[in-house]
Amino acid sequence: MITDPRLALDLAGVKMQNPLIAASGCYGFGFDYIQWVDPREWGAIALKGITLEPRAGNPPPRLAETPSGLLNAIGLQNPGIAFFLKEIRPLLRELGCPAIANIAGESVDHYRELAAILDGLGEVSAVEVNISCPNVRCGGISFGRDPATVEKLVGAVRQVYRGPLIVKLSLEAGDIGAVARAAESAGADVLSLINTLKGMVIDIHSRRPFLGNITGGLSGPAIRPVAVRAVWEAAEAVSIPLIGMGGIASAEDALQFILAGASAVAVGTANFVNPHIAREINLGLQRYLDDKGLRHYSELVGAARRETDGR
Amino acid sequence: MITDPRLALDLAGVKMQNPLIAASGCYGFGFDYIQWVDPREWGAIALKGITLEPRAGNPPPRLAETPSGLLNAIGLQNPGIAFFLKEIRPLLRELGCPAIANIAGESVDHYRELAAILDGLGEVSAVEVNISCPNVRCGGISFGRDPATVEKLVGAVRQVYRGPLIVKLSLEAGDIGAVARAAESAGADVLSLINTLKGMVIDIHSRRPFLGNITGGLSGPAIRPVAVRAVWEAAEAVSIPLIGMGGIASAEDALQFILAGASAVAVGTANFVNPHIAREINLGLQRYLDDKGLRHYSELVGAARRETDGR
Amino acid sequence: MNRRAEIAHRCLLLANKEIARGWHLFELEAPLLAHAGPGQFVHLRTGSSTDPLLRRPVSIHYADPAAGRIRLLIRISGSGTALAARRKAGEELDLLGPFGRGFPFLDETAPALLVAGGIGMAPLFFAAVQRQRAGLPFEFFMGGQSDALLPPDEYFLAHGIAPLIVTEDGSRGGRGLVTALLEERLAGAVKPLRVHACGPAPMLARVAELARSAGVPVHLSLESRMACGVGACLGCVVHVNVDGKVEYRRVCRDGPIFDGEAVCFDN
Amino acid sequence: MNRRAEIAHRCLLLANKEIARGWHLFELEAPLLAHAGPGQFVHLRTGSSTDPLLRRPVSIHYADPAAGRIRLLIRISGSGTALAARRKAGEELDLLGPFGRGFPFLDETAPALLVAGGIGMAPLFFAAVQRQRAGLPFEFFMGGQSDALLPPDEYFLAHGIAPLIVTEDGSRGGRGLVTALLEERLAGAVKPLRVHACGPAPMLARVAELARSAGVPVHLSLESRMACGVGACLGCVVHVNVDGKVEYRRVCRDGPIFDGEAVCFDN
Ligand SMILES: Cc1cc2nc3c(=O)[nH]c(=O)nc-3n(C[C@H](O)[C@H](O)[C@H](O)COP(=O)(O)OP(=O)(O)OC[C@H]3O[C@@H](n4cnc5c(N)ncnc54)[C@H](O)[C@@H]3O)c2cc1C
Ligand SMILES: Cc1cc2nc3c(=O)[nH]c(=O)nc-3n(C[C@H](O)[C@H](O)[C@H](O)COP(=O)(O)OP(=O)(O)OC[C@H]3O[C@@H](n4cnc5c(N)ncnc54)[C@H](O)[C@@H]3O)c2cc1C
Ligand SMILES: Cc1cc2nc3c(=O)[nH]c(=O)nc-3n(C[C@H](O)[C@H](O)[C@H](O)COP(=O)(O)O)c2cc1C
Ligand SMILES: Cc1cc2nc3c(=O)[nH]c(=O)nc-3n(C[C@H](O)[C@H](O)[C@H](O)COP(=O)(O)O)c2cc1C
Ligand code: FES
Ligand code: FES
Repeated sequence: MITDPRLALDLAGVKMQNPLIAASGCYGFGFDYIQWVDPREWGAIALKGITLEPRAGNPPPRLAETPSGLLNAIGLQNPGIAFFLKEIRPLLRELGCPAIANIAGESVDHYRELAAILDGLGEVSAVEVNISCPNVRCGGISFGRDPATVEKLVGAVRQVYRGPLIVKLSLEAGDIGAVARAAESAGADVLSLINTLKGMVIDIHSRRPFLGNITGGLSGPAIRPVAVRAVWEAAEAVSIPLIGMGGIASAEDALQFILAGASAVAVGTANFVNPHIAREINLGLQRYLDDKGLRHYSELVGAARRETDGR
Repeated sequence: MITDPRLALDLAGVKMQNPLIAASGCYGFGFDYIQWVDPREWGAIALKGITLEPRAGNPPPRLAETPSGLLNAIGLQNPGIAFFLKEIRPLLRELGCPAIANIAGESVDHYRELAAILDGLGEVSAVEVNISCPNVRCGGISFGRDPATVEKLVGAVRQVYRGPLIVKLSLEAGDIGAVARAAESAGADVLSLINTLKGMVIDIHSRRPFLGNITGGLSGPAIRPVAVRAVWEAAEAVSIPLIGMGGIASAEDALQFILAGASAVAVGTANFVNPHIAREINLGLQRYLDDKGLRHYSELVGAARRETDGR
Repeated sequence: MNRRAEIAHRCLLLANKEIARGWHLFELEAPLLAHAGPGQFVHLRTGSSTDPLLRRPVSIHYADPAAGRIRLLIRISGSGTALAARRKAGEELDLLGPFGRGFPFLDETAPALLVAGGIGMAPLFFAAVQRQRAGLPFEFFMGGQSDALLPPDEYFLAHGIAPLIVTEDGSRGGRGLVTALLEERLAGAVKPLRVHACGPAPMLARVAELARSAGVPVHLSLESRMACGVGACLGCVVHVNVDGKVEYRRVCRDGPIFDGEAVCFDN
Repeated sequence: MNRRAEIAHRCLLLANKEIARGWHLFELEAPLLAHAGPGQFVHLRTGSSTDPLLRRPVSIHYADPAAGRIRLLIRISGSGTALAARRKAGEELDLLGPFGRGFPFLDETAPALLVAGGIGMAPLFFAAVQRQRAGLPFEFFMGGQSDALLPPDEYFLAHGIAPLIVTEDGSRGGRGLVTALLEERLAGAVKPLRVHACGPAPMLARVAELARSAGVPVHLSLESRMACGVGACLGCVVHVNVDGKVEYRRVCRDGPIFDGEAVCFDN
């Protein structure tokens, strides 16, 4: 556990010891690693996406490895909000770091209902609205493409949820700036990006798509250059803070996102390779601050944009 | 040089000995490898993108390696169409395989003018219209996003170019099916996809974007799952043949694209690692046909779609 | 802060020996993993770059708590295992674990029947050695493609084990499938109390079927592609009957050993 | 079909010796590359996975056509070179080449001055050995950070070469930069006929400046990130003055050796 004041932040009301977030879907409900890894190594943990009703998820195989990447098609398997409230919520205080609830629905009403239920819960420090999951037929990504839809959905959630509101974007929107602005103007406090890229692998022997769901979401180092660019473009479009993610596996990677304009960064796939990734990145950030003689990492947020006049 | 009738095809009028195309921008004007590699190992060679006027290209650095990927920001450096006609065109007959001219412009008029000039030239077997280059400010990708623009541009080119017309798409279009249909209905004979994905790398020491052009296009194995998915979706949307590309580095990779619906495949980045890639992939395809007892590779085109009822 | 267990282990590779074609026996200095039991696995980083990106689950093939050592038996079957097989004695391996629930009831006094297909013998060998040491009765059936693709007899005899081996081409033991052997055995008068099996999915499906119709309880070690190995990603699920309802269960955390009665072999 | 030259070479690594901290000397069996000249390079595949994806250009450090062998000198400076450095004698390396135009005028009888910064000595060492063998006069100036980061004197003496060495920390030879040495030398009465230099860009810029004001022709070996290495991708360009116009030229095909007069050090 690292408590270095140079790394602490207040992300739209979420008090974090450091700018690292465990990315949604990659850390369960916060407890799968707890017998080995202290959750307080994270600034916050984004929980697995929750829906109103329990979801069984997609048929296996759900995972395929690709060059420097991982395709997943979990399909938002989760026990539903009622189970969450009853069984998981009470445990969240034991985490020792803020928990961010990640929600997904099949309609604007679903999102609103979920957000209303989460409003005011002390155990949930923020809500992340997933409008960018490539693995569910209805819901998910179809919401995140069109600025008007985004504005409507985020506006609906904003009406019922008063805490820190994070909207998670994908790259499927051709124009990331337009979607980012729509989310901002509808009341989002923070944007997180990027979700996985839709991809697929075909098994040349069975001559069928390898994943049970046909397509999946690509994460990991393979998508990092695309993700850094997305953060760069979103930072140009909006003035609310950003959470950058996509292939982060080292302090150097995290710094790229920070320099591009991210106030915090999330780490997903890299946990599977290195469960002590949060600690290592934090140590790396400290070393970088030491080397460069900086007083707080926030001096770096968007610094590459300033250097290039935000071109 | 491989002449196996099981691999030969007629791609909308382009007679190819095998379904492998050297991807545009990765094989110069066809002659850079000629002292070592017989061009006839390729079914066709797509030449470096040409514009009306000569272009100096982007300032270096133009290349950055990323995990399993390559970011390039060449910026369409090329000597212009006049030089092409005078100096390069006469040489193309010596290649021994069909040459595909790849054109890019800053306006619909540019594209039309270029296509008109290329119409009827015996040395150029087909024209590939690049509306998806992420590395040029005006032109390139901005044309490829919106179905209406695509339809207009392709229609204009179609009016003046009577040979096989290939339209090259990117993934920046949120809805690849819509863009593909627009190109088809405007008269494209073939679609090729995907072009590179826009990405960037930040140098954490200088705290500036690493590439001279800030952003570049991501190619190589990293993007393969996304590219296979794009071919899958385009095959669902249109009935004209497709050229699939993005990260192909082996016969297995090529087969994924073919099974997803590509009639031919292009190889770019992998040439840089393995200049004998065409020969190796052709041999691998032959071995696969042997193993599975198939009479022609075209039996495989889109086979994975049929297996899954085109879901 | 409560004390946490170690998850990441840098282990010295003491030896890497090819004991059958493509089968590599790793001996590792791993004091903190040496308490693991048969059926548990480690999650091995096979290379050091991002390709291959993910770790590979590998069963603990043998563990010696006193010596602080473990063994892994890795059969080359793709890019990751091929990369792992190239590691040399003196190098450090990067392991996570121990993960998963091992075979239950291994200390029962009634006879157990261990049924292995190919590399599926890795965890069952460990189970056999344990029962052997404890003086508990067991039989060990093993099937493979051919003699060259199986460890030699001496490998087993060195641990006092003598598996009954069949091969598909008859080049060692009888010709046939290990499930045929099991079928015969279960048809016999004296039935084993319990079956433990590990191998390819079609074999396990057949083992479950045979055990069910013989009324013999069976536990299966399942395979699945994994990302995290700890239950966090929900990537490795299989269909399992839970109280009459079919639900997804994680191979890494809820398994890899499952009650054969419950496993649905629908995919 | 006309006969084509070989581009891809699988070469046996005969020896990999660390001759200075992080500097690995490779001896390779490479009959088809052994005719290459100083300043030419090979394009080396450092690993076998897709990460790192690209090859790395490495100068031919020495070539012996009679023995059919070449040497490379690789200094670890990132992921690719680090991976390469781990390769062991007996392994095969995957090379493309030979690529690029070598140093011109190496057979001139008038004295040449070779100026190397750090690993930039790799091709100049080859040039020096060639001139030495041919009995042609030359001087060899070399700069480095410190003694430990440069090959020992014996390394050069074994080939009858005695470079004049300076280090930034003064731990070997004089303290200072190799360009200061060059400046002094060019101020002397008898000027060398020609300068050849290889090293980091700021050093080369200074070398070009010094040579220009002394009126001595200079050739520089430039570095750039490469993808193809053959001129096809246009990725490795640098700004060069061509007939009064600034144009991009490919380091891999048009270089890596350029007339120092023409190179623009604008980036
Ligand atoms: C609990 C558990 C314990 C295990 N214990 C052992 C053990 O003790 N020893 C051992 O050797 N192995 C063991 N395994 C299996 C081992 O983890 C696998 O062999 C390994 O995951 C395969 O990895 P690989 O990198 O060699 O092959 P990969 O390259 O991942 O390929 C594995 C197989 O999957 C297929 N495949 C790969 N990618 C694709 C694709 N995109 N499309 C279609 N098919 C594909 C290939 O045909 C190949 O045969 C265990 C597995 C589990 C789950
Ligand atoms: C013609 C030619 C001849 C050469 N000859 C030799 C030789 O004989 N011996 C030799 O040792 N080398 C030689 N080199 C250099 C060698 O090719 C480089 O050292 C190599 O390309 C660096 O590769 P790497 O994988 O070690 O480092 P990389 O990991 O590619 O990094 C190289 C450097 O670039 C920087 N860098 C890498 N990625 C980024 C990024 N994304 N953003 C910002 N900075 C980054 C790093 O700081 C690092 O120092 C030659 C180069 C050329 C062009
Ligand atoms: C197995 C897996 C499951 C995921 N599930 C979710 C999810 O439920 N909700 C969500 O918003 N993002 C989900 N994601 C996306 C990640 O939160 C993250 O945006 C993405 O993986 C990119 O980051 P990475 O490259 O660090 O993994 C999931 C990713 C993976 C790999
Ligand atoms: C260095 C480089 C230059 C390229 N130039 C062009 C170009 O001029 N025109 C074009 O249509 N595509 C161009 N491309 C895109 C490729 O043709 C291809 O679509 C892309 O690289 C994906 O394939 P790959 O992963 O096999 O490289 C270029 C790609 C690279 C790597
Ligand atoms: S591998 Fe992640 S839940 Fe099993
Ligand atoms: S590296 Fe491709 S042109 Fe030089």
